[in-house]
Amino acid sequence: MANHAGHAGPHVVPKRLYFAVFFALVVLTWVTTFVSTLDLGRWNIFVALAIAIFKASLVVLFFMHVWYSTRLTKMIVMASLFWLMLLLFLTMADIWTRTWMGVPGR
Amino acid sequence: MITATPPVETKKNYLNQTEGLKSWLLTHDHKRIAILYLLGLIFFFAIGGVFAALIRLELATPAGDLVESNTYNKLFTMHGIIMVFLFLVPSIPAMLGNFLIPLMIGAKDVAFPRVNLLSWYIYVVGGLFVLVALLMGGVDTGWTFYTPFSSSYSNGYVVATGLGVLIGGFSSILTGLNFIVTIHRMRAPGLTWFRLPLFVWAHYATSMLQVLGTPVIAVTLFLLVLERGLHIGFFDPAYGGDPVLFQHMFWFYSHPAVYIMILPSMGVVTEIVTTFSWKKPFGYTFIAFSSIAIAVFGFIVWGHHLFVSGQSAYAGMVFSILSYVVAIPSAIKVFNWTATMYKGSVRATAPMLYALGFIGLFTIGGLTGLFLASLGMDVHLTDSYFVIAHFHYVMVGGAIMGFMGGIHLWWPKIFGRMYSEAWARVAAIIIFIGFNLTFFPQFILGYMGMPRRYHVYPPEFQVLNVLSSAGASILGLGYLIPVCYLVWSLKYGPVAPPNPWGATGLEWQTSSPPPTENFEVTPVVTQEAYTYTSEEVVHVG
Amino acid sequence: MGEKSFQLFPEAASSIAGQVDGLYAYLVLVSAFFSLLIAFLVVFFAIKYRRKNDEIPKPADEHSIGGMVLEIVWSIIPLGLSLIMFAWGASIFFTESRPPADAMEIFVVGKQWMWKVQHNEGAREINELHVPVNRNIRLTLTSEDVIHDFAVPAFRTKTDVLPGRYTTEWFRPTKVGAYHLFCMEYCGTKHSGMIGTVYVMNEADYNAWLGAGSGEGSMAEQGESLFNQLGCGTCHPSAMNKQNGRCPNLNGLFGTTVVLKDGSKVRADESYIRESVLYPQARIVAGYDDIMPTFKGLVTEDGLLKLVEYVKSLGPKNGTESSATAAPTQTSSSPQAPARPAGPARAGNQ
Amino acid sequence: MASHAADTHADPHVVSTIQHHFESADQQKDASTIGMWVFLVTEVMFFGGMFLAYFVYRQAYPAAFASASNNTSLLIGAANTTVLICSSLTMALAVRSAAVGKKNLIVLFLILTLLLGGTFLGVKAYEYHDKWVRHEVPGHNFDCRDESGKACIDAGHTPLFFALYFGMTGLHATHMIVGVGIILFLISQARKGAYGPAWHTPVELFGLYWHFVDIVWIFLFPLLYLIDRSAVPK
Repeated sequence: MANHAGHAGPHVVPKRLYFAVFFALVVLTWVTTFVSTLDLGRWNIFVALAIAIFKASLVVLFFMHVWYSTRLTKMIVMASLFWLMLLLFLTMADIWTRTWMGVPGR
Repeated sequence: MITATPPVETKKNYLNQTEGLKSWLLTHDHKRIAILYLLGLIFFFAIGGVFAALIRLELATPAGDLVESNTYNKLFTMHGIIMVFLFLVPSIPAMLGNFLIPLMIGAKDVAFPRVNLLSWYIYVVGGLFVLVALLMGGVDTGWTFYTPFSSSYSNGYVVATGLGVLIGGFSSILTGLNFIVTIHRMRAPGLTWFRLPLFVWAHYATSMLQVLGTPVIAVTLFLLVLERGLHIGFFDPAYGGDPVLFQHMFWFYSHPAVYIMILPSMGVVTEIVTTFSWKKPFGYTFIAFSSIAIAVFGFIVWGHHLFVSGQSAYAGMVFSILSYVVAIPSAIKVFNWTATMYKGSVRATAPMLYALGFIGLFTIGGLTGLFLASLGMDVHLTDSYFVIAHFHYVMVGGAIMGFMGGIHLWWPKIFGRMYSEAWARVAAIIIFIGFNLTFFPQFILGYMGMPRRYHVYPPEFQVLNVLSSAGASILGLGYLIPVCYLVWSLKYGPVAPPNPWGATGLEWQTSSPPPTENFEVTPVVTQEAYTYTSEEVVHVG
Repeated sequence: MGEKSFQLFPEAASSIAGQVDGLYAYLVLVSAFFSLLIAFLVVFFAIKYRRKNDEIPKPADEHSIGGMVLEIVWSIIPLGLSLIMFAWGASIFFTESRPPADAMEIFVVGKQWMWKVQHNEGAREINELHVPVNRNIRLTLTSEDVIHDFAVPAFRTKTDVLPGRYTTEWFRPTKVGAYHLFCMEYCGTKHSGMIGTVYVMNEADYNAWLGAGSGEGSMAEQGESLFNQLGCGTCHPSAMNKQNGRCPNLNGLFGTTVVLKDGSKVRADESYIRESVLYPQARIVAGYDDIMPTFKGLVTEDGLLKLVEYVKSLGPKNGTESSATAAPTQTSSSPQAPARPAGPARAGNQ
Repeated sequence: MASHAADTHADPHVVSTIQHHFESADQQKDASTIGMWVFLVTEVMFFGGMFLAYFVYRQAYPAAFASASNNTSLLIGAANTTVLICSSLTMALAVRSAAVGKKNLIVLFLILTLLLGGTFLGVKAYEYHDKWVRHEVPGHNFDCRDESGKACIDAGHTPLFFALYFGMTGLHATHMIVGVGIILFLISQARKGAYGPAWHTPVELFGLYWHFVDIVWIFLFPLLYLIDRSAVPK
């Protein structure tokens, strides 16, 4: 098979890998569903988000081939995450600290 | 109209390659799309300008005697929305950037020509929504659309206007996307990143802002439109919503949007200053990276619009200090432009006058931004005329001066005709004087406490307001003069040589106007940008 | 305000105004220096290095040495000057954000397009605010409709007035006189008509003015009658009713930290009381059931402020944090007097 | 590169797809791929605004969110997530089939993806209908009650949860519907044999889009369905 020399060439990943990723995703879906029924207090959301982030990483890295992609693609992915975090965390920083001063509205 | 006046040479260029309205409306040529944008921009600038004139006329007296309060509110709202979303944001990127980036990087076109045309149509559709809202009676929310006023109390056409801005935003996103890919993948052989003209660097940074910021205003306006229609509570406290969240989401885009307006203008000014100082820009890498730094830091300062909005005081402190960080790359640029002139061979042409005006006015605009980033100072100044003066210094004194300078610098390239230099200089000076007379008094008014968006104001503010209105009439005149001599030049101006200014850059190496495919032969770049040599100067006036 | 003549600088009539003006002077000096420097250099270079008509310029030489040094110098100097601006501005802001514990409280409700002011002692006014000179004044503000902004330029202070929330503003007037009060957040058609006057009076005049006010009783007293009228006292143990255990005890509640059903904690401040009346189930106190009905739509913003004042009057703690700095004179043991230096008795200011 | 040349020659689509302003097929493909990724960045930020609103209100009204979230069906949510993951797998396999030149498999996997995507949307429609019947659509006789008929906790704030639920899943479903439309086009092209190892950019780029939509759901599922399942007994 002509494996293209250029970086643009398609990367052919073994089918086994796809099935492994798929299997992991399904298992994690049911794990996160099950864990949500346990009372972990405030940790429930963190566990749920951690599993979701892990699942999303699997999809991005393998189904979307970022693992095998150019540095530019990886940078674009990182940039989108970085800016998303800026949006979420800098806004939540306001929400989280609104009661610190003990003066309403400050 | 433009195709009817080809240069005397019979040589084919992008203007006369094909004829007829259809050949323009279905064109994939980035240069023609740029002209289409120019027409839209002039149209919206004229409307926004008329509104500005009415606002200043009303404010000449303290009483509300020219228009009713409701009308006045609609005037400043539509002035802001049209000028920001339909003029300033697309102005330089979609017009000059579209025209020049492929030329500057030696490409035949942008990466996605059809997407480029699509983005113009989206811009037109967005503009039509806003125009329809305007014709139905306008909208009175202020260009910031703050909730819950916009969602529950406004008597204007919020949904139509919001959708117009939302749709227009996608045009901006597609332009930015196109430029990013174009700059990454369409550069001519040998044109490495550090050989790129600084105009291209500025546009790369701008495109980052457009791509990363605009989707957030889109979703914000989407939620606002839902809220307005269905009252679900996204932003209205009556249903549990948080209006400050709306402000966060709005300014997450709208603060970077200021850099979408000013960064391309900075790119233009860099080109003008180096061309007319006939000298390599001082600190190429610093100017290049300061553009990127502005694009990145520009995203972490938005909270300085919310110092008195009920945002937490601690968040306010973080946003305040971050705001000072973004001031540094701007300062670097100003110093570098100044240093570029040192020991240059300076020509005070019309574009150069605009660029020098930009440097002066942007310096004032930037420095007064420092006032507003300082928490204790901002509490007094925010929502006063100081803010109005500050952002007009940046957006009009900065972005529009850069736009005018760029139009003059590249006019011979775009239309193949020279304009009247004498008139152009007169206009530039009139604009500079008119601008300062309009907006400098507003700094003083602001510190005295005159609130923005006031239809009626206490009489002790009148003297300065009259000065401001007088300045506005001079400024208005200043904008009319270029319309006359530029239109005149299309038909009667001397035919422009390929490189009338003795500038460097690939765009000057092809004919004026360029052929449809931009270059006869794909250029190969072998040296850094801005390598001035003595031979080129011979045919320069 | 007073004289309607031409001015270039606003009056300074509060304790913070001098500090803000000082910072302003610094900012103006820095800005003027750099603006003039750049303007001078640009014009000077444009003239000195202008291209002569017959000149064929040589390509300029490279900037070999000095470039990097210059770049660093003109990055560091503005950064240093900026950080002073930040620190100075932040320190003023911190002062502005934290009302002194001894501040007298006044309540402001904004609505399209008027300001309604309620004094703790019961006096009410519209589009006017009367305050005594040289006293710390703390405003608690809320809006009935859209966002407004309570701004007094002569005091160099303002804050947004949000619907559904309380915000706080404080100042200490230093000069007797009448000053502009502006709504500075755009609020609709008559935004520019949402103006008023702040009258700063000397102590005696203020007391006389206050004495001529309404006889409706203090905010807390009005709050108490509303409390009973709404039937809150049938469940909540309060001043009169101490036995019922189905609802949380409001005595001594204000200013304390409440443990909620889900284990999280919340400070019982003005906002919490307000939310508990309107959305009682949003934060359920640990050990209680979600049995309280909502009073949304039954109580106005004015009424809510009165209820808050009443609950406040039941609690030993003052509204402001930093109870350590609270003057001991504030904790009154008298059952009918609210626990704050309200009332006509004025010992001046400590 | 013999197969490449042969393929290009055999298929007229391949030749016609190099546009005039590109120097080479590689440059064109590269540009399209970067363009797609940049587009996905804008999508991340677009959904990001929604997620921000979600986090802000979940922080503000935890009781209402927990109570309202318990009105969604855990089983349906988890099953539908699995369906979507399956469709991601078939999509990845479709792209792979194109890359290795198995033209019949491309069509097969695209059809499977279409069916799974359709299943997901069907289930979503069922859930929407269920919510409509139960008056859980904000702004229309809204009422939040659990199965026993007991009102939700902090019912005054539950419309916000459902507004976000419909906003986020609706936006997600809109993306799915657009995706289904594109798959139909891809299937028709693939049946004509348009895609092979040399050129299958549309399939590959659509794959990126489809996986992105999957990722959005991977976050929506725990955030909307899995709040506080233990605390509120059913």
